[in-house]
Amino acid sequence: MPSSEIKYRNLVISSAPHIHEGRSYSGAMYTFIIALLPAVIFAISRYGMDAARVIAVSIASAMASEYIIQKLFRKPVAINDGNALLMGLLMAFILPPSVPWWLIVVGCFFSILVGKQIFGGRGGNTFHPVLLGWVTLRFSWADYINYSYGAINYTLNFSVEYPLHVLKKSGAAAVSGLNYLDLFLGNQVGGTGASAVLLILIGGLFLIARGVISWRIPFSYLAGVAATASVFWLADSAKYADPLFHIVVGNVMIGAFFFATDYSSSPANKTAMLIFGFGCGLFTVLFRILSNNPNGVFFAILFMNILFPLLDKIRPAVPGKVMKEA
Amino acid sequence: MKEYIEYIKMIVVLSTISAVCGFGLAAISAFTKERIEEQKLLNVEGPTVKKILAGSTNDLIKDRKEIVINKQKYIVFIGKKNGAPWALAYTTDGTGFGGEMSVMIGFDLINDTLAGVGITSHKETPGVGSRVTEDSFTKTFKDKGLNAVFKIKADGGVIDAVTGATVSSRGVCGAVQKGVPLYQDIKKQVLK
Amino acid sequence: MASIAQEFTKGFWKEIPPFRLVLGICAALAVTKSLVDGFGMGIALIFVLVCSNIIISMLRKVIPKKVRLACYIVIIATFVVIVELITQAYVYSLYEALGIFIPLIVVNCIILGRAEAFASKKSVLRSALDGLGIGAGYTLALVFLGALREILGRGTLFAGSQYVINLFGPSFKPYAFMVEAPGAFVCLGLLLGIMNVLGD
Amino acid sequence: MDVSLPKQSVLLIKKSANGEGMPALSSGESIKTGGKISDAEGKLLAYSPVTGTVAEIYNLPRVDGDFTAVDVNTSENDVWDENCRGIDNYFDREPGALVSLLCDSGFALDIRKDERPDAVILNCLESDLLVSINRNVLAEYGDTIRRGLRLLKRISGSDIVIIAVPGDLRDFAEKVAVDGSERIAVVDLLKPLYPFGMKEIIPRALSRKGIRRPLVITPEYLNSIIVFLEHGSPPVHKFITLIDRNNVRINMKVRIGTPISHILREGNIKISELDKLVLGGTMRGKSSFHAEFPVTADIDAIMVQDRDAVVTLGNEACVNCGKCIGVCPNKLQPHLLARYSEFSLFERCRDYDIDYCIECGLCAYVCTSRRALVHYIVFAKKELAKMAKEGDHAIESDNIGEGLACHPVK
Repeated sequence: MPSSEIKYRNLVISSAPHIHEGRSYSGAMYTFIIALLPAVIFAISRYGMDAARVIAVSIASAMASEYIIQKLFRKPVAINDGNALLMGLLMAFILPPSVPWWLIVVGCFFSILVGKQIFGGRGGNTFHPVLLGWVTLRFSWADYINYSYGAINYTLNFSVEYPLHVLKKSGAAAVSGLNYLDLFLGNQVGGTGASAVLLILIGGLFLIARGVISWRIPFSYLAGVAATASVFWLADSAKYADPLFHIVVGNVMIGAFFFATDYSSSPANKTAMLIFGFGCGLFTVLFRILSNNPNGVFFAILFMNILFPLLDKIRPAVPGKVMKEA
Repeated sequence: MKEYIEYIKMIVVLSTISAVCGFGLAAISAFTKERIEEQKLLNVEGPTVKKILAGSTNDLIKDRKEIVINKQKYIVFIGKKNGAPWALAYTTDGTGFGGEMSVMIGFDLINDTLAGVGITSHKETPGVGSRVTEDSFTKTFKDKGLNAVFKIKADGGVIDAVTGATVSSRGVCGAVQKGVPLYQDIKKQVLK
Repeated sequence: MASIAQEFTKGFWKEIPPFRLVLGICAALAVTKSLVDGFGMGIALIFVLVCSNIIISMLRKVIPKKVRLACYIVIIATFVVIVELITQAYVYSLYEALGIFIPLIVVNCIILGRAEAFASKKSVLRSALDGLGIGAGYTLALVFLGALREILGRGTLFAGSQYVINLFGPSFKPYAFMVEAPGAFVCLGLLLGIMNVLGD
Repeated sequence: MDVSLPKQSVLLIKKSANGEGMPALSSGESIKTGGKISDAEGKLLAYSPVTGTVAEIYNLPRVDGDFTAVDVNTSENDVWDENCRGIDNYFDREPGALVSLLCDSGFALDIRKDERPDAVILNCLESDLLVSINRNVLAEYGDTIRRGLRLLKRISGSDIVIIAVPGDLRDFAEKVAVDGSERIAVVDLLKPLYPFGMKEIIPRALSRKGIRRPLVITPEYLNSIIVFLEHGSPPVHKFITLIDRNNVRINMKVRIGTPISHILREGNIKISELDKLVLGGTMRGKSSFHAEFPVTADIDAIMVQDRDAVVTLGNEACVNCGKCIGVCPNKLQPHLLARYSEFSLFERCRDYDIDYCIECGLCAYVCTSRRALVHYIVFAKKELAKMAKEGDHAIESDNIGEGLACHPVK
């Protein structure tokens, strides 16, 4: 029948495949957020309204920044994809509960503008936006985001001395008295939510179980931390802390599961993921031990973020190619 | 032939321009030399001198003397109270962690003691070695007699090293040690 | 053919060096910690640019093509050394603040760029105006960048001169990141982006 | 289920690249079953599956190219064309001559003199998700396929003949593999996973490793080769799976050339606006913009997708999540290929081995950003082919026919 006589003309045309697994980007983002919820509850129960305030301000300013910038850049507004919400939540998690509101706003705005939208928005960021924002805060207001200073005004049943500061100042003997299980359960000073190490770990495992992130980066990260710390520890156990200590304190867990695994700023090839994670762990410990700054996680991740496009060149051989060439 | 003329032209033009520029620069350099030196003294060593020889009533930069000892030239600043010299200061050098450092030593002419020490230029690590420039370190030299052992305590001297900046502290001490023996000669020449 | 006035005014918007031509970025990033530093650098550059443009334009028929770059560099270097000596002798604080960047004016692409692209082809008057305009545009850009970074990073204006103004009072906690080196890149990048949005 | 002969059939004849391929027919002419309906040779050769009179001849664009369509008013009684004769003693002919004879008749067998296949693989896995025709094919054509395997073993010169089947077709495969007391093939049970059924992948899925250059063939295609050799014309029927909007499947035996609208009517499926009609399975099928296309030999399934179930794949930015890399059977980087294609960096696509993409569709299936990855990749491939042609380095496609009962297309 010639096409002029054909009856059904309004059928949908699209390329293959005609089905989809069902996941979406916003779905992944909201899964991230769900994985962080236990730590949110933990933070609010420990620091009360201050934690709620930090989280609320952070989320609100991240989403507002996203909206304003997308309007200004004349891009479709996509604040409901959950990414800005996640960025805000992560920013709140790594700041102490006592930070002033304007600091959070500046940090979030910088994160979204320079960290995310300048690089082209979703999927374009080479660095983790939140960490980029955090770095500028650290350059400018180091005292405000100091975890020890931040915890002074709360009645806590543990020391307000940041374990890594203690390690840096007084050596391994000073931290050997700490109960690692206690630290692991979240009884340590740190970010509003990031100090809940156990809950962060559970959230991370949940993400892996849901298939949102690959196990490769987080576990190679932890392996990198453990391996590097072990080398130092075995060389001089009086001077350097043991690997377990390095894993349970100071943002390693949230860094491994939530920051290093950011889609756009981490490699996608499997081998590259392992190297990336291990590199993050290696540099975390090196920064902690060799630099003046006791906290190495965020700088290590940012540093590896620079390397990731290079690492992503490591790709497996195409099996068909091998076959044809042989 | 034409080629050669071109080459010669190139050589002539470039040489002429270079020569004119060179002579011009030489003239300007000669013209500004004195002023630049003064500015340098005023800005680099001036603040340190003023601090070390605090209490002087004269213009410290203007009242300076150039003194040659062992063929080496020293610029000596003379502090006066009511027209009479009471102290002098000059610069020696030592080696710190980051390289050479210039240390100015002030002497009290009346008691023959150290009036003070100041670091005029250095390349130490900011925040670590650079702490030797702070008053808390330099004031330990003040009022020490000339026979004191200007070494850090770890080396058997009398100076407290800055924690974590042993090498830089050593550098300052070395400069002082180098400077003190010159004092008597310089004093003689200054008061001549 | 562009009118004489245009040779001067183009430097302010159409060909404003760091933003439109993306030239002289090295100095623009390094010396814009405060408005005054930026201004000083700009003035030094105007002097070198105008003088070298005039001389090169005057000599444009004499200089053989094959050795032109060598000649330009000699002339430019001469003026740079003059600037260095003069700032050292008369405005020592500025000399300290600008540091290595005064000698580096020699390799600032703006100057060699204008010499090659403009002064070697146009009349003395036009070249002088071009140098003045481009130099003034560069100064304007540095002043703007310096002011922006100073306001955000220190909360002051005109720091380094005796007219220093504290904009936000003592309770202001400056965004010190902006006066650090990475802040310079971020600021310049944002301004470049804004310039691109605004268009010609 | 057997679909009845429609009143009007549509015969598709693929046009060659230079637009030739008009059939040697005119309106009102009568044609007979098994008769040649095009003058072309080789791949473009076509045979009529029906008897009837030509009603109309026109151009018909399909997603994968331009075709000449011939509407035929069919008659109930098949009359076989008198030129349609089998080849005597074909089994004893010289292998090279047989291969070139098949090629000249429109079949493509990837057997070259210089590079003999090291194994013959009868690929009884389905070509796509939701397709389930091979049970019927093996059940109905078992004897022909056995003869075909013997023939292939002879002309390929390879001792290894493997029948790759999913577990539930084991009995059929065993029947095919054994001829009297002689076993001509080994049966290899595979998990019925996608994309094992693709000829590029199946050698890797086998339990026997180290096969480098296999001859992979589907049972239906093998059947059609034997039918052609024995009767002078390929089979006129095709098995298809009809998939309705609830993914309920009916296997059908259809006369080639039957319009899809006729099949939908017989299968009791209605299609309305904004639904999707897919010719082929869910992963690789091509959507059609109307239902008057005929069944051709390369269609294994017809799927109707409800307007609410239609998946929209778009061009949202890639977020580099790495899912596509994880599923790619050829270990490619589909996200990079698509990005390079999106920004016209086709040469980079080649550097990233785009030629080894088999378009299985798994990357787009898992894509977090729901990007139309396969679409981008296919586009880049076409652009590269165009560039190669323009640069006068036309590359001979070695992608010759597999899986198609050769009638009348290919």
